[in-house]
Amino acid sequence: MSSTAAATLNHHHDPTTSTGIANKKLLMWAFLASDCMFFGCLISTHLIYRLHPPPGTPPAREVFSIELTSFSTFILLMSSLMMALAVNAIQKGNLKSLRWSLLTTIFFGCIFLGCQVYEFRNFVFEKHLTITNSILGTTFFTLTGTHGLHVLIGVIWLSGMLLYSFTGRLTEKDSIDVESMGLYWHFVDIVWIVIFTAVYLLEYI
Amino acid sequence: MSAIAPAAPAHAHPLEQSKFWIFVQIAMLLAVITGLELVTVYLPFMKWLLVSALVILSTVKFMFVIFYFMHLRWDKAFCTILFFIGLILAGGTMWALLKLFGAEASKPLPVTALEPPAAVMRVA
Amino acid sequence: MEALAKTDFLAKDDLPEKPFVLWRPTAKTGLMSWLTTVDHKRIGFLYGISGLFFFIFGGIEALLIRIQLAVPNNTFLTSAQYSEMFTMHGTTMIFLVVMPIGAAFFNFIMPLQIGARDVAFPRLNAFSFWTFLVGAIIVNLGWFMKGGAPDAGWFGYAPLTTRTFSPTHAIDMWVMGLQLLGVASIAAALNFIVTIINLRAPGMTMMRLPVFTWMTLFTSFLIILSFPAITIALIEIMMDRLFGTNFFEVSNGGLPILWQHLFWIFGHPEVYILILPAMGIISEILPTFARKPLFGYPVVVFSGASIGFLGFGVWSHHMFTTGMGTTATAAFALMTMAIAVPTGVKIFNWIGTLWGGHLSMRTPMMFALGFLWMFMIGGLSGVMHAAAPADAQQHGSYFIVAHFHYVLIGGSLFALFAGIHYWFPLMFGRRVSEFWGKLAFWLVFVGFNVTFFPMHFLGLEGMPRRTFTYDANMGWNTGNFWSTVGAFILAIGVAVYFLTMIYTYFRGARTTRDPWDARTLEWSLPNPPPEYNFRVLPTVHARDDWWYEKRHTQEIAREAAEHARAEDAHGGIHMPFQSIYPFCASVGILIGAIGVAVVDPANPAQYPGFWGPKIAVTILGGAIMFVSVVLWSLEGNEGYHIHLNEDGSIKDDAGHAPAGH
Amino acid sequence: MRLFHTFTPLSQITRCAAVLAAVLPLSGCFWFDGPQSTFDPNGPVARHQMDVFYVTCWVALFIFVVVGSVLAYAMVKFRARGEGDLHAEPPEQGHGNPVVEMSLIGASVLALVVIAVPTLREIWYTYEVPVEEKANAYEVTATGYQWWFKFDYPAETAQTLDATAKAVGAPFSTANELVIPAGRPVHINLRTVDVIHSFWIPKLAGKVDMMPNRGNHLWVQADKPGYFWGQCAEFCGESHAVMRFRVIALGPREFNDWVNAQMAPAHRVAAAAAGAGAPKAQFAAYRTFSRNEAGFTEKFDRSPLDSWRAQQLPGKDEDPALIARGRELFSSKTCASCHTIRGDGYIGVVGPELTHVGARSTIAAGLLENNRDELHRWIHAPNEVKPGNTMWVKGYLANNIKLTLEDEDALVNYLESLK
Ligand code: HEA
Ligand code: HEA
Ligand code: HEC
Ligand code: CUA
Ligand SMILES: [Cu+2]
Repeated sequence: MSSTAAATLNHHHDPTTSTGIANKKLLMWAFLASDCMFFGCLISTHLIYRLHPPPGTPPAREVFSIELTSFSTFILLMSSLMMALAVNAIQKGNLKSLRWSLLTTIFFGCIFLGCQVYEFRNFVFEKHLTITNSILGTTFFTLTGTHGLHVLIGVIWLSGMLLYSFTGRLTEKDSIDVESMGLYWHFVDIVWIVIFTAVYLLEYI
Repeated sequence: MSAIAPAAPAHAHPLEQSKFWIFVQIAMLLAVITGLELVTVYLPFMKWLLVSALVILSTVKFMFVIFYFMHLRWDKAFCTILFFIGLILAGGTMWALLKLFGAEASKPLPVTALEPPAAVMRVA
Repeated sequence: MEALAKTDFLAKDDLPEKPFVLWRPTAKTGLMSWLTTVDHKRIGFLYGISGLFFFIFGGIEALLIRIQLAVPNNTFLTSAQYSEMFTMHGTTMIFLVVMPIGAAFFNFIMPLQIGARDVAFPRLNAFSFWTFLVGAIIVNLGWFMKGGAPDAGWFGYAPLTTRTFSPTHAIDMWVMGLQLLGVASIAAALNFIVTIINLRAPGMTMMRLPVFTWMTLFTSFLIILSFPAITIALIEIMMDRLFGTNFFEVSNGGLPILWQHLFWIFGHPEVYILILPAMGIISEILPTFARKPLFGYPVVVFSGASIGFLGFGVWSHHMFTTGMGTTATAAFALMTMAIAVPTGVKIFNWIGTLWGGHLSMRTPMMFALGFLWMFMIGGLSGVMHAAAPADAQQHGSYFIVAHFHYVLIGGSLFALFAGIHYWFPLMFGRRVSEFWGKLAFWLVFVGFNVTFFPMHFLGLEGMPRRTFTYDANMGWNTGNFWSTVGAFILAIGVAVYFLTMIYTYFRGARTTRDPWDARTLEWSLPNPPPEYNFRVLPTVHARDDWWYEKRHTQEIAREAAEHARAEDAHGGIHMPFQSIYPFCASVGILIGAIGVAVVDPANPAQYPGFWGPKIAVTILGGAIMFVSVVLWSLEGNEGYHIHLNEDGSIKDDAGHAPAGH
Repeated sequence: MRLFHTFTPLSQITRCAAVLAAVLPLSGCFWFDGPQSTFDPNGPVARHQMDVFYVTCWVALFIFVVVGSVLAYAMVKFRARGEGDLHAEPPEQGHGNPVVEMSLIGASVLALVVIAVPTLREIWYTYEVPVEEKANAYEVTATGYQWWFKFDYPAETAQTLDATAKAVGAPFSTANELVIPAGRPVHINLRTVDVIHSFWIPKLAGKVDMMPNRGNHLWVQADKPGYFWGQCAEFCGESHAVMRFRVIALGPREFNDWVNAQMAPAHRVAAAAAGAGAPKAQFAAYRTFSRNEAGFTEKFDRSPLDSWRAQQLPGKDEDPALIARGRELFSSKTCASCHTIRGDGYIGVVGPELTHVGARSTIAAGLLENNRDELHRWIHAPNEVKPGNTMWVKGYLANNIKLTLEDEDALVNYLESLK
């Protein structure tokens, strides 16, 4: 590691590894490849059951509220932007900017979660779509809930990192930690891009 | 990836500076595309056209995020390969599953056939 | 030398003091050293021992099955017990025996083959092992509970596994256990991928990797890409069982066939997860004992990749009888046949390796040649299943049982036995007796064939699998009888094999470095290998690098001396600190999993809908895990330096003193 | 510690050993023509499937012999002999030969084409009744239950009276014995009411699963009249192993007679005859059985089709009073809540229809021969015969059914009279 402490860091090359890709980054990308299969199967489940909905299934478009979902989609996109800026900041060693970016990311993440909680409550209590009363509810809540769980984990991770940045031990050298966290966060975002299209928008066609 | 990669070319500092604006612009673009998608679903066109439009639009969003926000564009190609292995397999599997379940043989039974046939009372 | 310290840790020398909870354990012997170890060799050893331990379990279950089936209308086991036996036998053998023994080799051998000092994430590696153990415990918990052990078959087809048809906790434990085994496998596989891609010694290009390392890489890819499918399937069945969702609830439109698809999307790659490491081992052993490089190395590597890739496109061949329709059936039949081509390529290249060699018939070679024969039979019967119309008669019959035991035992297990025998001198510095080794081989070989060959006929004569009894008039008596006899011969063979190993471990003749005159880097090490593996990281010049080094000793010695100086100048050999937190995290997972799978909610009559105890235990486990993970990340990936004396022993001054002493 | 406390005594092992020693010399007797052997196809579907099997088998054997010979040759020819050879200079370090490899790949592909062609052809052939035969096809519906099969005959409309004495037509149903016309394609719809089962008549056709929520089907055709064994082939719970059934293929006349007999309501033994014969007041002495004991005699097994025919004939020595008592017990002991007996007013749907149970050659899903002893064995302790079965768990245990030996005798006589 000592050799990397040179004046400027090249964040896309880690000389201690055979390929020049940092171990943590490689780990994260491999994990995300795996997560593609994870969400792929989960989304498939939902779509398969949408192919031939059993009679009595509530019509999805009457349950969904596309305005709310578009709003939270927008929020998640913006959080992704802030995350990208956070990575940029730490790579320049700019802790202050990092903190602000992280805080905003967390804030947006929380808004997204809040919207989701609101949406779920609304579906259950107003629209009478529960996880048990129809297959639509089952697959919908499981899919979006699992995604929400990913967001929640992301928010916890981000918050941890934010706290850690105050210990003074987070430096430019550790930018890879922030960067792999960022990869995770962006991935959660792109999964939502797919869900937004496949689960919500398609119902309106 | 076959050999130890030589040290990357000199540090790309000008690029680092401009990344901020790249990111902001992309975020705006993503927001716009999302808006477009929202409009698309209400358009009175053929279904297949709308579906393909949606697929294309979200693919574009997807690609922007992974190549810019997630730095694939600036990173070693191996990261891209790695991720695409998963992405392609997942996509292929989804496609196959939807085909399989969309096939005629996979239509679930109509509900009436599910109930055990009622006993007919027969009095001789 | 840039690539000196390739693992992701920082040497502790220049770091500030840390609070009490973040102390790093330093015990090198005793229980604590095992619980906190991050050494890939020790972890490999742990995997191996656990795998062998469960092998005895799975084997005893198999023997009980065989006793029950020895004669028609037998009453040795009840039907319920029999179902538990084959379910646990299949689950144990696949997830708790072949996979962990494979992982043992990945851990122990692979880093040595690529010239690394450890895997990329040593603590994650420990976590993988402990979580594997937790999963194994959870799966087996049922033996000690009222509800009994899992009993729905190793692929647990819904809706038999839903609450309606399996109301006890047995299935909950099966589901939870597999879930954790999946987590453990994925974590381990990610680690191996990064290690192989990133921690290769200088000069170790991808096309110089030993084939076993290649197969480790492919297997790891298969793991990370196939396990998510079963994870989803298990989540869905778990939701159905716990929260009453409708994934497989037929009355609300659930489609049980979805379970089959998700399971086999995982399940078929899984069988290649079981065979690819075996093929890697064989590709190491044959060249060594033929004293010739592997025939057609790039082709063998590429065919490994194609097997892995094609393996994702054939899953429905397990579902030919589910009425998928003609087109789907035809497509999957053709895809399945296509896999025979790359597999055949491997067989041909192995024969090519033997051709023109000097075959020395030592025990590992015997097992390897046994593998060639037996795997060929199993593979060919696999191709017979691929012909879907013929499979309509074979599916669910003993013909299938014959097929998969030929590939699983004749394939995977033979290769693992060969590997254990082959690397035993390296791992423990002792040599296994040839006489006892060969005796074990012949017993296993004969016993195996006597057990499973008749099953081909049994299946074609219509004997269904998973049946606890059969009538005497079906023409199955003789076949079953011999099968049982064979199983006992096989058991004796296995016993001889392991007793020999145990004896050798304690009493065997000491052996020198590289007793087989082998070809790959791991044999350049003294045995057993020191904790830091390589005194100086090697520079790789050729594909079979050790073979090359043995023929260019002077050049290598010069290089090594240079590197040693450079490394010393960098502060010596970097070693990662041990850590207790991976273990703690797994303990948390254990508690949480027990909460989810075993603990009952409070008496619903008294407190309707109150899930108190269940939630409390689950949360407790989750909290322990969470805290451990936080501490794990706070303690940082630090390490220490060691400096070596001339003879390779560790100088105990420099930087070895643990913090706080 | 559930594993350990229910093991039956070790004497079982001794018994095994003794039987094994006896069985040994018999080896090879049954290899190819056992009742479920796929080597003995009795209809076009099974025959076509067997043809594919033989193609794959010969190709596989051929490959095995060729590759095996080369391997064996290499093992012998290149083996190092003696210690001296081990330390000899290593052989030439050859690395491969692209020409050889490519041609072997080509050869493999060729071999696979040989398998693939018949495979594809038969996939389509076995899936559905050929078009030119469609009109001639007979239709039945098989429904899997844990652990028995129900067979409905939608083509046959039985004219009966309903509760309001109005004439209605409805298809009849039977259980566990599928009677089909020989020489005609039979299209079987496959349904299940609970878990996955698989419908397999090895001599007539390969299996197709009964999937919940899916409308699977299968077609078979028996060349000539015959009696065939069937078996559930997908693990479906505790009694999967004993979820069997029988298929009886009949010539056109006989099949017609059978259909007509089935359409009639339950047979009644004329009470008038009662005075004449000497009624047997005491109940028969029934055998006792041990767990898993085989449920049929050798005589039955030697000519099952004849046994089936014999079963169709009206019963002898029937005791009308006893039968009437059985009929009464059938409802008072709540049997009627699960079983239908047309004509006697019993309309349960949970268990097999018993209207003509006396005319079946087997009971308990093909497991036991249908005679008084075995029938008694079944209603005496269904769980001994089929562990965990519904009749025991949801009937005997849940309804707390207690039968005396006299009750059982009456029920046996009643059920046997239902020809
Ligand atoms: C180590 C594990 C392993 C391996 C390697 C394989 C390898 C193969 N398997 Fe097997 N299989 C299992 C484990 C494995 N299988 C298990 C556990 C089950 C049962 C699961 C259950 O139901 O419980 C199963 C079930 C199974 C089925 C489902 C049967 C059914 O339930 O109806 C099928 C169907 O196609 C199949 C096919 C194949 C094929 C085509 C291969 C091929 O990869 C084989 C390729 C090898 C060769 C062909 C031999 C060597 C090649 C040559 C000598 C070259 C020339 C040959 C030709 C050109 C043909 N397997
Ligand atoms: C790698 C995997 C693997 C291995 C190694 C084995 C090994 C064996 N298996 Fe198999 N088996 C499966 C995987 C495996 N199996 C799977 C996946 C299934 C399907 C399950 C399902 O249907 O769900 C199955 C099913 C299965 C069945 C079918 C059950 C049924 O469908 O009803 C049978 C029947 O004979 C059987 C037998 C055996 C035998 C005799 C061995 C022998 O090789 C075992 C040899 C080992 C020993 C005998 C242990 C030796 C131990 C000692 C010597 C120690 C002795 C110590 C004391 C007594 C204290 N197995
Ligand atoms: C809970 C419902 C239930 C009750 C009550 C019940 N049965 Fe059954 N019966 C079944 C089921 C289910 C089967 C099929 C069992 C199997 O083969 O797995 C069956 C099978 C039978 C059979 C064999 C039918 C065949 O063709 O294989 C007979 C005879 C029979 N029952 C008689 C009786 C009698 C007599 C009684 C009353 C004492 C009775 N049943 C009570 C459910 C019930
Ligand atoms: Cu029904 Cu097995
Ligand atoms: Cu498979």
